[in-house]
Amino acid sequence: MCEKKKQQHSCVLERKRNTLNDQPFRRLKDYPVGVKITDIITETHDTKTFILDKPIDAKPGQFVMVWIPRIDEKPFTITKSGKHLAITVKKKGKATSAMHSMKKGDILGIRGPYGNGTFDLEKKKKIILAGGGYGTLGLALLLEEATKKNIKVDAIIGADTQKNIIFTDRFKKLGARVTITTDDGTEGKKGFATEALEEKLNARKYDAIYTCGPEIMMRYVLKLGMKYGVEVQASLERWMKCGFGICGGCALDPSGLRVCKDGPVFKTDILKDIEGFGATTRDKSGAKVQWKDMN
Amino acid sequence: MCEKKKQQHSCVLERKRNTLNDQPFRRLKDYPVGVKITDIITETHDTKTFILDKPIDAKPGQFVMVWIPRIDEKPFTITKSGKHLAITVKKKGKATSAMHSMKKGDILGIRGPYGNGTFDLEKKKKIILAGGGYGTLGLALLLEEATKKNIKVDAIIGADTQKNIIFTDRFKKLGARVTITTDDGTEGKKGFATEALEEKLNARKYDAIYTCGPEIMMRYVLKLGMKYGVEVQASLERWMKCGFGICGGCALDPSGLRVCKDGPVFKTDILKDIEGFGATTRDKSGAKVQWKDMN
Amino acid sequence: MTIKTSFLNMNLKNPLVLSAGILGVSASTMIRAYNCGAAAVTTKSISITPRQGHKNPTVIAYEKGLMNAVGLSNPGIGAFTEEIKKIRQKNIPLILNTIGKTPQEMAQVAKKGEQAGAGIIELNPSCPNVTHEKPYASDPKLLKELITTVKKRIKIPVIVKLSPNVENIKEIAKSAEQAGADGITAINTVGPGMLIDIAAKKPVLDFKTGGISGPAIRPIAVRCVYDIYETVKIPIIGTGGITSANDAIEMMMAGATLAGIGSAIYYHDISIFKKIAEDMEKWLKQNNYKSVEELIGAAHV
Amino acid sequence: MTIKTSFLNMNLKNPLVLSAGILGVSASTMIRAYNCGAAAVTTKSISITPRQGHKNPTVIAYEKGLMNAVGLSNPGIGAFTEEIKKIRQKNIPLILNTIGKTPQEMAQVAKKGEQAGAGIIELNPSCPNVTHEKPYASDPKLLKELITTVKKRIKIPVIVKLSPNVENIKEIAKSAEQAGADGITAINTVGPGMLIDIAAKKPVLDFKTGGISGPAIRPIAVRCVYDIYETVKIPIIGTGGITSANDAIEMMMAGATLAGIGSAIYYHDISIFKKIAEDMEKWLKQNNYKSVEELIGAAHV
Ligand SMILES: Cc1cc2nc3c(=O)[nH]c(=O)nc-3n(C[C@H](O)[C@H](O)[C@H](O)COP(=O)(O)OP(=O)(O)OC[C@H]3O[C@@H](n4cnc5c(N)ncnc54)[C@H](O)[C@@H]3O)c2cc1C
Ligand SMILES: Cc1cc2nc3c(=O)[nH]c(=O)nc-3n(C[C@H](O)[C@H](O)[C@H](O)COP(=O)(O)OP(=O)(O)OC[C@H]3O[C@@H](n4cnc5c(N)ncnc54)[C@H](O)[C@@H]3O)c2cc1C
Ligand SMILES: Cc1cc2nc3c(=O)[nH]c(=O)nc-3n(C[C@H](O)[C@H](O)[C@H](O)COP(=O)(O)O)c2cc1C
Ligand SMILES: Cc1cc2nc3c(=O)[nH]c(=O)nc-3n(C[C@H](O)[C@H](O)[C@H](O)COP(=O)(O)O)c2cc1C
Ligand code: FES
Ligand code: FES
Repeated sequence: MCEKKKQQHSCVLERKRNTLNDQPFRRLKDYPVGVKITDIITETHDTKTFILDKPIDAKPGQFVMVWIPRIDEKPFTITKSGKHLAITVKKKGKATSAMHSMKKGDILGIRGPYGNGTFDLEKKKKIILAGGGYGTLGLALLLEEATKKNIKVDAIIGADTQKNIIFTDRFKKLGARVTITTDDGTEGKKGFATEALEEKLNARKYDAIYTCGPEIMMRYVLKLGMKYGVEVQASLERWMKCGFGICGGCALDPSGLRVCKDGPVFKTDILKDIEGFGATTRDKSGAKVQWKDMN
Repeated sequence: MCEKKKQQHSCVLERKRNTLNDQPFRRLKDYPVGVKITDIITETHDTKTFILDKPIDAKPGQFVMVWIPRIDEKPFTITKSGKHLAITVKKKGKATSAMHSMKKGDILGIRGPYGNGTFDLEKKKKIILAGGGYGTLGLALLLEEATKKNIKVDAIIGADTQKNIIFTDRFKKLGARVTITTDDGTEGKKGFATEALEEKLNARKYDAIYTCGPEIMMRYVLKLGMKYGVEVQASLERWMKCGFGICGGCALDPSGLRVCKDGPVFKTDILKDIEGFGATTRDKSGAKVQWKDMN
Repeated sequence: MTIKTSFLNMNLKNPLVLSAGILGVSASTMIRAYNCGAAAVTTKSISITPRQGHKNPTVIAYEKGLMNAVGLSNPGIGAFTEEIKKIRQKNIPLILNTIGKTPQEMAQVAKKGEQAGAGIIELNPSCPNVTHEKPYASDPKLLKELITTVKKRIKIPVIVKLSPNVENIKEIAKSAEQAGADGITAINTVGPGMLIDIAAKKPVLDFKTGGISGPAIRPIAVRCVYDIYETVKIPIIGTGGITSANDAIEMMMAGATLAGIGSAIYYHDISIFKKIAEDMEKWLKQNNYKSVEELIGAAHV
Repeated sequence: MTIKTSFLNMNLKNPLVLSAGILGVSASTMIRAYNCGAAAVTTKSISITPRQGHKNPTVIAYEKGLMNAVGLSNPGIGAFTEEIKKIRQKNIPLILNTIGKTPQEMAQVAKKGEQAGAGIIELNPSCPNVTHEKPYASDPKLLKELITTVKKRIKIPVIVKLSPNVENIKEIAKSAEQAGADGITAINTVGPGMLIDIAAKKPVLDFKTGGISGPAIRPIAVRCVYDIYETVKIPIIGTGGITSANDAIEMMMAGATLAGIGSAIYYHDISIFKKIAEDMEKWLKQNNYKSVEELIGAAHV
């Protein structure tokens, strides 16, 4: 009845029934919910980490869809899970440039976490990571989890040149034995990350190789894994619209597996059957294109 | 992937996610779901009990909305809870006549149970029931629960004449001390149920009076309860459309309490303030009318 | 910070109003809604003579919303005058929703309602649950005639409730404004829809089809309000699927001055008004708003 | 008891078909849907030249359904021919959904699709997510012209996908039949709707509005199919909010020959086809049906 004198009777009745949706402010997984940027950290000349006012419980390899109001919505790997979601963004085109000009307190819309195919550490004792370019980001959360599980981790952080090497300190702090490679030799070993990887594989036995980077590099990592009999887990990128498995834009041929929902991480058994792995992808329209024409 | 050779990989993935709604055939509370009549029991010359192929967990006083496809949808008290919902129906007008011509295997649509205001037996040790006419139905589930709780029950079953006396055997089997009254003396005591009630109240101390019957009778029961200082709980009837508290058709003046959702059972504190209790109700259009013009 | 606001001639304790047809058959339930936090209440659609409406089932809930074909049952303005008076005695801001077969009938109901003390008249030319009556709501010309007829007879503001089931709601809203409507309520129920029970093999509602309300239709309501706000200057009551403070704020950002609440009562019962008002106040404070009115149309900037 | 059925020139293992725009961009996902229990698959809407569609967000889920404004992105019939061929190689019944700015464009797409091996052409004159293109779907005359133009060019059956967002779907269905359409698909998405994020104060979808699909719209789909079945003799694919065997049976009882499944994949993933087919079979057996075809239109008796 909600009148004062009868409050007890009526409000007890009503409170009991008021259980369906007690959260006044919607928090949905698949609807972009605007949250504040609480901090921005500059990682390299073209890469920033955004700390967001949103708790998240993510598995290594999972990503979020990030809505930059009025600009676009794009997938980003989760680089920090817990009380504050963090994503790390390389300035590339329109959306990422807009993000780079944002300030603390500005709003980004987040949905996710997405991805059922995540990095799998089960029964692993000694592993090696191979990150290429800003792909190294995609291995950060994995390394954290491996450290928690006392897994021994070797990590190769590769890039074309020194200024694009990222997360070295973070990786070292987490206890990984880090090898740096640059194509031009401006930092660490001169050469490709995959060359350093083969050396390691020759020297030691690993339970698995985890990789994230340009697909052409990951294709080579897969080859090495198969050659040395070590399982490869690779985090893939495709053009994404829905992020939750229905638009079909991110599907792999010929399996029809979707990077957003069945991936983004796949293991050797799936990777080896991907048609055009390292060579082709699909653009926004769904047309098959060469990777080199995308960038 | 759902192909045979890859089934393991794909179907494990998919089964995990397939949790949202595993029940293939909708079972909703507030949507009439067609169920079969599994049995029909003739109770009196004009009253039948329908046993339905639907489990229900009901509190005494609760009712269901029963859809008679293509005819109408009407509220009926639950007279049996558990594996098989039962309702007991007096032939009155169009809907109940249609029901009386139905056979085993025919379909009725059920939604509910409804009613948050139900008969309350808390802390009661010795109680008395007063049923008038087919209103006695409304006390059957209450009596079952009282018996389970070892509460001592006296019951008055009243009607105008012998053939309208109902549930005597059921009440006796459940261990109630039954007094029968008929207005014309064709069975039991001659006179009104309320006269027998006053005799009982004079003779003994009860923790509460539970009543269901014509509203004019319940109004008299309320008076007696107040006179003898015994709490009254009465099950009310109003014209019902939604049954779940939004159409407003069943509201009481001046509190705005709804018989369907806040009731159908109310106690002395509410009953005593109902405007026109025993005299007026509202018809299908929502207009206030005299009870005597409804039947 | 204040969540007090105003709508036409009404000063309101908050921007929440009980929508038509939910609980609005008698004074008692509308007074209860007010006591439970509604700032204003709308009556059930009232006609010149009593209407019995359709047979049951008239209201059901499916997984995502409600569906109803009540058929505009109401006691008629004669008997209803008593209910209006009771509400006015308590000084509760009252919107009288009216229906009728002709503009003249609706004007008559409006006139009687004004005399009994209604604050605003809401014309309902948009109920999908009756047949053989002129569909004013999708014909700008008929709608204009209706509005001018009613406006001529009464002094209190007249608002028009629009149906989302039209091809161009902007056009309809524009002609309502041009005809002199003082405000717009959007939206009435969506569809209609139909549900069939597979055991009985029959449509469930007696009228077979019914209008959809509740959370399912919120995006449609938000879109309509957004479109109407872009088109007209008169204030809007946004209604359709609001069940939380978030939803009410969203509707206001789309352009609504008030947020109408109906089906939410099914989901959270009558105290939902209080809850939403409190949550809105909290959110507005947290986000440094000075007045709830700053929300109106904020998504258009 | 059999759940095998047929639709126009197709013999099908069950009455379930993948709806347009869900997974249908490449052969691989359509083959997967078939392997997961779909009896036939519909492609994404294909145009004569590639379309990039709108920017993201293009698809989101709200509490009760999905909302999308993908903007008909597709690689164009040229590139898509390869995908059609791959599907035909596996003998999977294929419905090619087509869009175009003019009837001639759509006829061209249909012709190329027929040559590549599509079994049926589904015309999509009803997508709400693009502007500045003629709304064939709500204009019976334009619709007729479209159908006759396409019919003249190809031999395989042509079906038309209808929008629920029209004032009289019966009229539209009737003119489609009169123009020679071999079947009807109903419904495309509802609304459109809009959702606003209150922190960003902006409509969430890049196109601002989007079509609603999923459980929220099922009653509208059922009503449309029921109405269309009453009006025409050509077979119907009923699609809209089906997520269970109950829903599929309900849609068939309303008048559908096949049940289209789209958004359910969001709720239950691709194996939902198998699950629904199995559950339907169980239910039909329990209720002594001999063939799934007995369900078609059963609620009209
Ligand atoms: C699962 C996943 C996780 C990702 N995680 C991160 C991350 O943690 N940090 C990060 O900086 N980036 C990440 N990306 C990539 C990120 O989404 C793109 O950098 C971003 O979309 C570029 O947006 P833009 O508007 O700035 O560029 P645009 O202007 O859209 O494009 C710039 C160029 O990049 C190409 N491009 C854009 N998106 C993609 C794509 N999805 N696949 C292939 N080519 C593309 C375009 O074709 C164009 O040539 C991830 C992508 C995926 C699929
Ligand atoms: C909470 C509740 C529980 C009920 N439980 C039972 C029960 O267990 N067994 C049982 O037999 N009946 C019960 N009823 C009454 C039952 O719903 C009516 O008998 C039934 O509606 C009559 O339907 P009809 O179509 O046969 O009659 P109608 O043709 O609709 O009407 C016959 C006459 O009864 C009057 N009437 C119908 N419904 C009502 C009503 N709700 N209130 C007042 N007058 C009415 C009509 O005005 C008319 O004069 C209950 C009613 C309520 C509200
Ligand atoms: C049971 C029910 C009855 C309704 N009756 C009326 C009515 O009589 N007149 C009217 O204008 N709208 C009526 N409506 C529509 C509501 O006022 C409102 O416009 C619609 O339900 C959308 O709001 P909601 O989602 O908050 O319920 C009714 C709605 C419901 C659910
Ligand atoms: C993400 C998405 C994309 C769609 N794309 C198309 C399309 O390209 N062409 C089309 O005719 N329908 C398209 N539709 C509509 C569906 O085919 C279907 O008609 C609608 O979603 C209703 O069915 P559902 O509730 O089962 O999804 C799309 C629907 C969704 C959800
Ligand atoms: S992004 Fe839509 S299916 Fe993966
Ligand atoms: S029957 Fe609708 S409120 Fe009680």
